[in-house]
Amino acid sequence: MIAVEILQTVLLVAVAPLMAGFVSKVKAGMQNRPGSSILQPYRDLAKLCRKDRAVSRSCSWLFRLVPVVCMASMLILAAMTPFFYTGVLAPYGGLVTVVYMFTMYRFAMVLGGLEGGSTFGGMGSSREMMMSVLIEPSLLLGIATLAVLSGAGTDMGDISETIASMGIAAVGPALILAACSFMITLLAENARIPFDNPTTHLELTMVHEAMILEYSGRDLAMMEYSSMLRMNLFMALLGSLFLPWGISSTGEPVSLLVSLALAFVKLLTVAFVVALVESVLCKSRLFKVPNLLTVSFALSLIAMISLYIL
Amino acid sequence: MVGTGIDAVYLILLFVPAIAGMLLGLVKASGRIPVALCAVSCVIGMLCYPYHVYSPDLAYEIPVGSYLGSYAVSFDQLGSFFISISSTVFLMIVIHMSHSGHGYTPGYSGMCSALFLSVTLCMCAETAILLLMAWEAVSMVTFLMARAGMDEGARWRFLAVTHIGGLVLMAVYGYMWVVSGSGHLGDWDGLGTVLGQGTSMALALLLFIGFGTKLGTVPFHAWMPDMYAASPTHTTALLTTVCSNAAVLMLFRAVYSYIGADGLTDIGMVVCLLSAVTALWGAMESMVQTEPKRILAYSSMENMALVTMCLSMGLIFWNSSSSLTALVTLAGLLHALNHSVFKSLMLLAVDSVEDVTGERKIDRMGGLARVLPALSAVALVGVASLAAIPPMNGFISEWLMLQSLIGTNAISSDLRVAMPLLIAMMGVCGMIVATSYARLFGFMFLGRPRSQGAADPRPLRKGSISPMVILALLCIGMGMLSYPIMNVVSEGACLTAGIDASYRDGMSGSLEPLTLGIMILGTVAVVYAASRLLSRREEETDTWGCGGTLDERMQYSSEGFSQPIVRVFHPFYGDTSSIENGRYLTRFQEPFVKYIYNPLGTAIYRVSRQITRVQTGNIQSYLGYILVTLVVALMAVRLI
Amino acid sequence: MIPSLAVLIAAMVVSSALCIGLRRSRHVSAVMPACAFVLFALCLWVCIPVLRGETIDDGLFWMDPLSAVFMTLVGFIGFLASLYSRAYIGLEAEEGVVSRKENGIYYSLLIVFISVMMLTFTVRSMAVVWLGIAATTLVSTFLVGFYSREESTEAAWKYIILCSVGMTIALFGLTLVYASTVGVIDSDSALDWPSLMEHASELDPNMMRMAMILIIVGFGTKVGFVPMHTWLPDAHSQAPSPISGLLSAVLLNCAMYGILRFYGVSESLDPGFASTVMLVFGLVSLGAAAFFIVSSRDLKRMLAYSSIENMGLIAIGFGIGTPVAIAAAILQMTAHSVTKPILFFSAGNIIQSYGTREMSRIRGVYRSMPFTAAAMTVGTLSIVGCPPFAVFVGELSLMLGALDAGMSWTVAVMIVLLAIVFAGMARNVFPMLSGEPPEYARDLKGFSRTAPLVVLIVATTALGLFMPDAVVQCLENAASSVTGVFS
Amino acid sequence: MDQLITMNLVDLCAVLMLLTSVMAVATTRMKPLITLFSLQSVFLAAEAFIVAYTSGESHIYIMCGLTLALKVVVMPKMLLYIMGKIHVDKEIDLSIGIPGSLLASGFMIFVSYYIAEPLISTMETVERNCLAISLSIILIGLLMMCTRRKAITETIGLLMMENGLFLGAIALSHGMPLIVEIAAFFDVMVVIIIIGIFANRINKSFNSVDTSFLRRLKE
Repeated sequence: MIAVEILQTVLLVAVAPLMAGFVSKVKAGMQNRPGSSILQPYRDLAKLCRKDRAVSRSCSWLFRLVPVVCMASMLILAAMTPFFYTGVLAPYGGLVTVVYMFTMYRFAMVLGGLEGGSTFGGMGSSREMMMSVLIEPSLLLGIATLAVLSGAGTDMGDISETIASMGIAAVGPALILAACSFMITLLAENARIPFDNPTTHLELTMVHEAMILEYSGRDLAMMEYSSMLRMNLFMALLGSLFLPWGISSTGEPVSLLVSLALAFVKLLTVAFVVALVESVLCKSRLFKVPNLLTVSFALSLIAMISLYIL
Repeated sequence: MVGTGIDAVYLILLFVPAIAGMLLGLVKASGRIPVALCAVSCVIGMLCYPYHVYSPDLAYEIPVGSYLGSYAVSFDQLGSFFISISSTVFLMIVIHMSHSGHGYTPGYSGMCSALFLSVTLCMCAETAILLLMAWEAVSMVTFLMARAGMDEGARWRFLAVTHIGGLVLMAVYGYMWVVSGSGHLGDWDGLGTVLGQGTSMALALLLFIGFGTKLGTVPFHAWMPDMYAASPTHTTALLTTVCSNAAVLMLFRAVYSYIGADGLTDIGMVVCLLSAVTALWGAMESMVQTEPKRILAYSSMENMALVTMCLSMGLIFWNSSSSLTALVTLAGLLHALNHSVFKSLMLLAVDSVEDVTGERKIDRMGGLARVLPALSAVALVGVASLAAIPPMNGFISEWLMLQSLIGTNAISSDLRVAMPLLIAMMGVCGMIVATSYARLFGFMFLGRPRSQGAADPRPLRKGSISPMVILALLCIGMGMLSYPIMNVVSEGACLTAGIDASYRDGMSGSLEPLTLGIMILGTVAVVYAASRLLSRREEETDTWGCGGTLDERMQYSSEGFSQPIVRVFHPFYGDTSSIENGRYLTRFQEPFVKYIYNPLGTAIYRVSRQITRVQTGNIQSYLGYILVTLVVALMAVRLI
Repeated sequence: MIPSLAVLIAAMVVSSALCIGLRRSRHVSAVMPACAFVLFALCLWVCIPVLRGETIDDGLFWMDPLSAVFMTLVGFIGFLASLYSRAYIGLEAEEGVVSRKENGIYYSLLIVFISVMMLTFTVRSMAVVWLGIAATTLVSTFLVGFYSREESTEAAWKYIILCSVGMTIALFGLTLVYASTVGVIDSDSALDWPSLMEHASELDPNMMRMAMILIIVGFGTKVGFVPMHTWLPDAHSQAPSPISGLLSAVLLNCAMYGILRFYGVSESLDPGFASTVMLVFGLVSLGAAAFFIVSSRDLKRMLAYSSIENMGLIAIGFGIGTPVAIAAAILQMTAHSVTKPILFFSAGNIIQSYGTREMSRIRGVYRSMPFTAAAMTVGTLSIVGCPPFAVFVGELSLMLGALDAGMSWTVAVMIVLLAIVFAGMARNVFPMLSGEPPEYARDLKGFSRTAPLVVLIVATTALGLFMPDAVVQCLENAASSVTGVFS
Repeated sequence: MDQLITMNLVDLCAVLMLLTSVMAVATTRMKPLITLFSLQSVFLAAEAFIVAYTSGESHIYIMCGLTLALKVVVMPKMLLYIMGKIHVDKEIDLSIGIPGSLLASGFMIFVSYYIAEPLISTMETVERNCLAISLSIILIGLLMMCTRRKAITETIGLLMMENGLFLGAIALSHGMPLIVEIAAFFDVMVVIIIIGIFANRINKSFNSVDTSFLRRLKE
């Protein structure tokens, strides 16, 4: 079944820019403007790879290492996430390792931001860290809820398999609350609208973009690609862990095809929801963000406690 | 009993050089002999665990004992492994010390061997008198080693708090000594049944408080930051790594094997809560410090709080599922060991940076990565393992802790409702600490130099980088090869505490650290190679400054970096910000010092002023005291 | 008469006469330490066999292991004090503070003082013991009032008045004991300790209780139990440092010896009474002394309060009453006698070099007088009970004794008070050692200034670290002879 | 029958001694204080003579002789000589006034009776109720030392305590062994000599014997 796992990872990596393009297309549709084509992200990345890069004098060797580390961590995560088949290419450590890989990604980006000594880099890093301090607990509690709900520990393949096999019985308050909290975390992590505007160019409001301001050429390509991949992975996780019905655990081609189709449908719906939220809401003030994130933390806390009380 | 000849040879090689180093240091012998002797002892100490595998029951009793029993040492699996790791760390610090530019006096290096001696004795003492003596000697030697520091108050506050902790431990060990009837720690197992529920709970709490003074649990942590900042960096490194290891090992043995952990659930909960508060407080305070050594002081406080939290959770899980207890105690002990490795690496790096730039505060550093790439690479490894980034050893113990917390659905007791709060606490704590380390590394090595010292630093001293490189490799090694280490530590812990289950079936998820590590490093290498295939043209420009040229003052300052988090957690910080001669200053008043230490100090002083009024100086009142005492005593006798 | 005892007493008389005779000449400052050393050697010759268990019992003299322990301490510290005073008073003589005549008087008084203290422990009858203690008071009054300043006259005056009142109360206690033995023991050997111990059970209990109270309050004034301690800080701070070292190390033990003898009798008559009284006085002394130390400003007064604190600890040891605790108390007493002179002698050096006793005005001793600062650090760390010194072992065994007797509350109180003592002591002493020394501070060196300190530091470390079985056996004998178990 | 007479005589002497010590507490001038002290010593000697006569213990006669010689004749003369040399003013300033000290001494007598009550019931010697009186004389002596400011009065207070002590010794057990008596006696003498020396030094430095000047050594 290695072939299926490799296919799954390759698929996840390849689809990422498509999803980004799809989200911007839906947003454009919502604002009834034509918007760029779905494949535009691929073209941007290709263009960036060909351009040469400008490196500031006050940057050190770390500046060149950060994009590589970000890209590598996201690729490994892609190998760890079940998309349409429960078996994964790198089953070494469950959801807890996933969270810590995200921390690794964020840590590298913050150091990248502090390079070059520009004001915006420092500002982006400090705001990013503030938000991640509030995201981490709800992320961990979400994982704990899944582990306790499925009773299968933190290995992602087993979780999606057991929840799928539990069918409707799994759809209790715990799972729904955890899914909502995970959705908010998804928005916050990937710097979507209520928390940070991904398409903005006004440095004072940027969080995620400010950190990669210094990068150019193929480094910027790698950074862009890894953030798209992160977005895609979050959506895939939401799909395969919180709504895993239909994911195939046996290897026969028939169930694989069905679960592939289902997985894509789930991915598109989540992307549509993200785009919908982005066009409806506007970016909230930086120190309003903690209130929103505390909502997500409360949701996941209640989700976990409800498992024990109910 | 002295084992075979080789045992005796090993013991002699382990202890005699340290004793010689100490005596030479005291008699102010010049040159590097005391340092060399101390290094020899450390090397032998490193071989402790392998030697334990070779001859398991190594024990020895010195014929001439003290009034309260003989001096005996015995090495069990857990103790010898702890000694090996601590001696490795000790060796690295000593090597760095000998190469560092501080020019320490022979007395100082004599003290180093004395500290090695007392810490090793703490870990392998067989009789209570030797244990107590070694423990007090540790704090005394650290006190003397801090002499070269600037701030006097910090030093004696450290000695006062740790001595009070020592007195509490003397009472607890004395009580167990009296109850068990013999001075040998060997036959102190399971005193809980003899002591009864109430007293064993009281003893366990006192133990946590006694050792809490050294590990920095919340009410007793006030001495830590000042002591770390004031004393020479090598003393701080030894204090936070080697002495904390000894404290954790003694705490584990005392609670789990002497008292026996059954029936201590409530104490477990209380200490768990206390350590959670300590961890949060340590993390939050490390965010706002401006000196690297103070940041690392609060981070030690946070790490040690996680260790005590694990040990106290072991008490909660004890009667419900022994496999979870095995897992959580393994997590605690392994975290203590990992902490000693990466914390010593960071402190040595900080010392080199301070030596090279001559600056003390992070706001005056910056841009060193460009000038000293090797030092910054090593420091990056340290910071990564501190922040629990996957391939490093910090990640492994955090992973184990989270696993044990998540696995709590297996336990039946009603305390498991509190588990989600603990998970959340660990999440917040982990991320704040990661932020403060990113801030530490970022403001020391990245960006543009903020002072003349940072702009053109002196060249790094020859040979002072090698111990740090070894420690960095150790961090990565212990991270990737942690599987065998986990087995050894857990087996030793189960042996000592009498847990019969294996930690493996307590884990609700699988982790192969080796393959994970190889995959991460492999992928990074592959991606790096792939990226080099693309266009390699590179152009040198200035940092983007919206058109204007940026000078170093326009970079983010360290207060600015931590300002969002301070605003989010404002009620806890007690911060007051003010504008003074053009600079925006935020001052932090440590609430514990304000509400506990200062009132306590003034109360004692006021009471003593009242009592000394007895000494009026006039002989009539003195004679009056005698008359009153005589009459009262006679009446008392007559009435009773 | 046992030859060794006879030689010792003869040596005492000869050396006293010699020193008094030579008091005018310059050599007295060399002769006197030699005589003290001879006395110490002879005292060892007498005490070693007694320490091993056999008692000397003939005519006027009677010695058992307890008195042997005290006597050895007197000999040892007496010799070291006289060696140190050679340097201390020598410097004062050079500076003209002490004239040639006073120098002579000092040394003759010192040799008489040591001899009288030694004799107190050899006699059989408790009345003569009382007389010995009274005699030591008289001799030491002149030593306390040695300087002609007003303060030392005032200190001597208070010392003589308060101690005489204490001795009178103790004498009345003795009369009551004698009265209670009227029907039981024939009159001429009524107050002899061995006979008292034999007939202890037949004595009249009410009379003995009242007698015991009077004796504890009377001798307690000399020991320095808190309500009656008021003379102690004044006397110790005004006396010359070697003398205050001797006073607090050994004279307090002398008075405690008087209490211990009757403690044994009372414990075998109605066990529990005398020990409770001792426990009460011990705790009160420990508590008050702890707070005195925290707020004291004068260096030697603080050391005097720490003597009160240690005497409180020893009284608690006897207050517990079990054989283990009594052995621990005797060990603590020995440890205190060996450790306290280190502090007083190094304090003497500091005061002579800095010219002031005000702790807030003494800074930078580590830089100006390295050896004295090292001795002061060792002394302070050992007196507050840090290992590997003897007081740590003493305090730990006291705690074990208390826990063994089930007095966990006493241990808790002890810990809190010891912590306050530690904080107070550290707060006062360590700032003195560091910082910048004033320019007038000069380093005082010399054999007779450093030798006693080195010998004492080695003694306290050895006593703390290693206790060969022979020494442990001596302690056990001494402890059992307090309650007369085996004699 | 003579048992009864001796008991009465002994009690008479003891009560007279108590009376003198109460009066000493009440005097305001130095000279009557010294005469009262010598009077008390005379009664002590009489007491000793009676006890010696009835119990036939020969060594108490020596005690009686010593008391007469030293305490009645030598000691007052010495005190007067010291007072003359130091030309101390005759006035004794009491710190709590005459009524206060009298009340206090009454309380002391009550306390000593209350304390001695269980002991007296068990004793069989004829002078058993002297114990309470001797204890009260000691306590009153101590009270006197507490409330007087002059150095000389403190000495006299101490001597009165000694008298009470010897009364107790003689009354309770027909006197202690001889060597003890003599030893105690000489000790008192030496104490008085030393106090004289220091009183002289205090006078030289403070040119007054008022101990209220001695306030320098305090915390």
